[in-house]
Amino acid sequence: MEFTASELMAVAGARELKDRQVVAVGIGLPIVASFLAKKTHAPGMTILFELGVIDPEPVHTGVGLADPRIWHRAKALSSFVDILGTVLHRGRVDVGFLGGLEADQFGNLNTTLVGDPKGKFRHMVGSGGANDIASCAKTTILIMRQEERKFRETISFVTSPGFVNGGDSRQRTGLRGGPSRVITDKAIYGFHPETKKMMLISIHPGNTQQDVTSTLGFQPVIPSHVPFTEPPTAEQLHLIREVIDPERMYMG
Amino acid sequence: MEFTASELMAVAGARELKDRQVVAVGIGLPIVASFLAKKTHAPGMTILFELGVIDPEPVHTGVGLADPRIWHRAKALSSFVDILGTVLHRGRVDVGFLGGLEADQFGNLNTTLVGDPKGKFRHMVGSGGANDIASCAKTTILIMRQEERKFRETISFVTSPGFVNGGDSRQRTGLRGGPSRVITDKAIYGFHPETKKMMLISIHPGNTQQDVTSTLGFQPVIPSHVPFTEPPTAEQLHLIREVIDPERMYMG
Amino acid sequence: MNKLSSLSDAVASIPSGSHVALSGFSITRCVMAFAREVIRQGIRNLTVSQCVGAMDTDLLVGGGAVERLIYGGGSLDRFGRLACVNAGIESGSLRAEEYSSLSIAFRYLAGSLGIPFIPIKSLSGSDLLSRLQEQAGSDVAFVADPFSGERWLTLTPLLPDVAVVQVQTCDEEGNAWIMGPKWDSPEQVKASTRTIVIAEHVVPTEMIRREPERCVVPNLLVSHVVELPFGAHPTSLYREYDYDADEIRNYVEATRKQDSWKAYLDRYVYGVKDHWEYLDLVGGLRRLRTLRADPILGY
Amino acid sequence: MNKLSSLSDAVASIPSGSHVALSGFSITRCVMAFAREVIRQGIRNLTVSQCVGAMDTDLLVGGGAVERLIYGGGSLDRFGRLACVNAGIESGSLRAEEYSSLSIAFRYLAGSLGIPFIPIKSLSGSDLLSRLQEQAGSDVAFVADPFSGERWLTLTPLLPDVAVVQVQTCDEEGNAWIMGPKWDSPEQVKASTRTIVIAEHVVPTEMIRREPERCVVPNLLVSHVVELPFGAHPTSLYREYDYDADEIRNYVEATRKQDSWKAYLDRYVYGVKDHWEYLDLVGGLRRLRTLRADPILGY
Repeated sequence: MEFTASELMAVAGARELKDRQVVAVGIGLPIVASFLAKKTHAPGMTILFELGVIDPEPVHTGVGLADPRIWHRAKALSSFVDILGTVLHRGRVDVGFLGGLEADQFGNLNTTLVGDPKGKFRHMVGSGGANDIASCAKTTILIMRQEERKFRETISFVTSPGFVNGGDSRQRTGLRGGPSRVITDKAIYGFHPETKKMMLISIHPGNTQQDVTSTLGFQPVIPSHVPFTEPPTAEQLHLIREVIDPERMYMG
Repeated sequence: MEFTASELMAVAGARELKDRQVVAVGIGLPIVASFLAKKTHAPGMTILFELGVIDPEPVHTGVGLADPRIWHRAKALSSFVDILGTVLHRGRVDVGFLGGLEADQFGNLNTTLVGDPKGKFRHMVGSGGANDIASCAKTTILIMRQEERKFRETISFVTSPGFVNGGDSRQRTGLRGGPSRVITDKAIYGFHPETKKMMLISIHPGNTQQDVTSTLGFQPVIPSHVPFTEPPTAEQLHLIREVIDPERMYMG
Repeated sequence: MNKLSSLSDAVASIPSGSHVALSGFSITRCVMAFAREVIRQGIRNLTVSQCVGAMDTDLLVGGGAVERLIYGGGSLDRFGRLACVNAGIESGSLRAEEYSSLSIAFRYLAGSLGIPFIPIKSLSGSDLLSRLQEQAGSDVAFVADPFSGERWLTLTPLLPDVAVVQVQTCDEEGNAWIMGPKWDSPEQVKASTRTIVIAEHVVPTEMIRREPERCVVPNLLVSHVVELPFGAHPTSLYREYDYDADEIRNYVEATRKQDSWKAYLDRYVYGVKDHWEYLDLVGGLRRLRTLRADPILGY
Repeated sequence: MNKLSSLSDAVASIPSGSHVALSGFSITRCVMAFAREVIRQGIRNLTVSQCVGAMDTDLLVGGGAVERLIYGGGSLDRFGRLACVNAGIESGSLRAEEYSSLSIAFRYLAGSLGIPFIPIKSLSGSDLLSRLQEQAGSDVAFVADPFSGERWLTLTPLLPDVAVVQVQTCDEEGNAWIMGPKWDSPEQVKASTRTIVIAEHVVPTEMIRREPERCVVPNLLVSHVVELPFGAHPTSLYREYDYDADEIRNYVEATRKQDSWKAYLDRYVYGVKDHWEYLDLVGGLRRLRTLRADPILGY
């Protein structure tokens, strides 16, 4: 069955989620990944939106977290302090999804600005809850397209810390957790257990290793054997296309 | 018109309250004083119970703050953190009412134990919100009967601080505010502006200065002229007897 | 996920020595059926915490289940004092760490937020603080405000192993509503590792989704849901039933002497197999229906 | 006490240079009519704070009313970025102190509780923190946890002069209900010296007393109550009306160039005398009724 890169990204995200986990979700592909997991293998998962929404069941897609369409049929509607404070900061979020304008090889993310922060730059959206999720979730999953200049040796601004400078530098900053996966439109990466550098785990069908590495601004760790990413199932594609995002609001 | 000492105490408490003030109230005489003020000269006053009750309008009397009878028709029902945290600790309570087993000349209160805390003692009720109100309200009013051994040179345990050791010792402890009035069944006291010792302000009709001082375990400051306390009005007595406490639950 | 459980299974999930936060306040919303079952099962050496000590805690102490109490004082309102707690404190058999309502609430709040300390104005200048500094020095400490340099008292978070919370309504997953003032329940639940919800009514999740603003306990915190009519008896449950003044007076009377207290436990706790037999003992539906709350007044 | 006020009187109570906390989140529950009136009255040099920057803040910045912004980033969701805020940051004309959602929420929470500092895990290891240490060093500081000795970042409380909060329902005293998620509104209101409530509906206090658990803003915090239909337009108000996508797109389009932005202000802000004329301008009831929320869906 034919599928798009976005569909594979959403499915790969869903596969990382386990039943009964607590997941902090942003708009876009993470919503698709989370609802897909919840509607398939992880019905007991809890989905959180930072502004105070627990386990919604939307019937329409929304333009963002502020859109009441995606709060529909929530079990609880509360507040930032409730979700980001008593759940996330209290250490109860198993997985947080993050995206960004730029990422480096240690999974640090920039959503704040592009250019020279001390000189000429363009300001973008900043953190929202992203820095909080990156700092406090047990693990985070980065979902972003692997376009030119998105994965860079050095990023303009660290909005949300990954493994900081690699090695144990994140722990020395006082943070636990850290990114576990980076899911792009070309491949899936983990992080090397010691150096904490991005490490290729699987390549999406239709791509070569060259396709993958040529669009990164750094050299990832490449194990001797790198399998292809498992393609989506027909059921997964059906759910994405007909149930979760029929208007293709999130899938672009 | 005839009236009891309790009725005069309630009326004296009500007179201390001004319109638009925020008042933290406990069960008993303070409830009568507060509702009396609210039904007469202070309709814009806000009445708080520590467990999360704002501005109730009970139609029945209750056995304590835990009795749903006194939550009736509240405008807001919330929590300890809401009332004692975001109102009291935030510095928004103008007046707190307190009572106790024992008080000393600096308005320190004991509700914890009688006897020798290091030896043989009887444990009573402890603080509840009393210590918090004594520490954080802009002013407090102590209402208690002037029975033998209730007002003592030294009390067994300081549950709720008044002016600590007098003078500026309360401020040096890091606390602002402090008690403004002590209302007993015999007299009303303030505190000397410098020494912070209890100071006689008025004597209830029917008592002599000797009646007043003979039941105190210390010598209060006595100004050259001490007037009699103004008696309750017929309207105040009507409200207490027919509207606020018809079953004489609080007035004993 | 369905977490419906019997009371006995829910109680059996708590090892002796656990720290348990209880939802009672004086004579309202107390987890009385829970306390009776804990005593029956012989669970011991509990640490119990609560902003204002209530009848559930007093019964647990009187039943020998409690080693340590962290609370802000308490009573049974007009009915009397916490006789079992007080006796334990006076004899030294109970380790009681006594705070104020707000200082316990702030300790739960800090626990709920995952912060390691919280500043507070309360306690300073009182013997409560000097006692705590002697007894439990590691939970209270002064620190210089890093911004102004002022000296502030700070408290450690409370992080109970289990919160046990009596509510009016929840679903089988544990999403729960509390009617009336919530006192320390929200922070207790969010500070604790897990929560046992005891509900008068278990309703379909569909109903929970209709009024999501009311949800105080989200199911992600909950390990067990126990549906139990009159689970707070003889204390009250706002909008469901009033306190049973006669039975509270029986309790207070019983606490006056060792003999009568033993007889009380034998009759009301050990003498019944479970909560259903207890309800029969106190008069069954014939008696309990007289306590049903007026739907307008809520009591 | 009746606090009903016109929008213009409520806005006139705010001196230039005040710190104002706004209730918007992206394109929902923004105090848009308030922002338009602030610009019309020529109030300037405001400090504005908000967990997640929203359309109300962007308009105020674009209208020249804001000197300093304390926020956690923000956008207009799919419609675009906060163009006026971003332009101010890029040119240096706006002093922006940029945090994360939780760090602003914790600063409001500390303000609401009257505590002088609050520890947090967020921000460490990021350039957000290093920027704040350069810009606003006095609001972030590391301190040793007095219990474990661990190094923790702490933040100062936010204590705005006024919170301006859009709600669905309140009474004339200001007791207010918020339907939907409340994001930072409860803590903003409780941290601020006083609150201006902007409500779609003002109802009798009798109705407030019927569901006291819903009251998010107690009247003791409130200085003014403004009843204003469609006061959040073109942003949405859950259970009342949807966002007006066309008008948000007009706004975003206008922010692209100086000329078009000036024309936007002339038309939508300066070109109308008050909120009623604004509602006429955007199509009056004929247009606005198409935005009315479906009573089941709430949008």
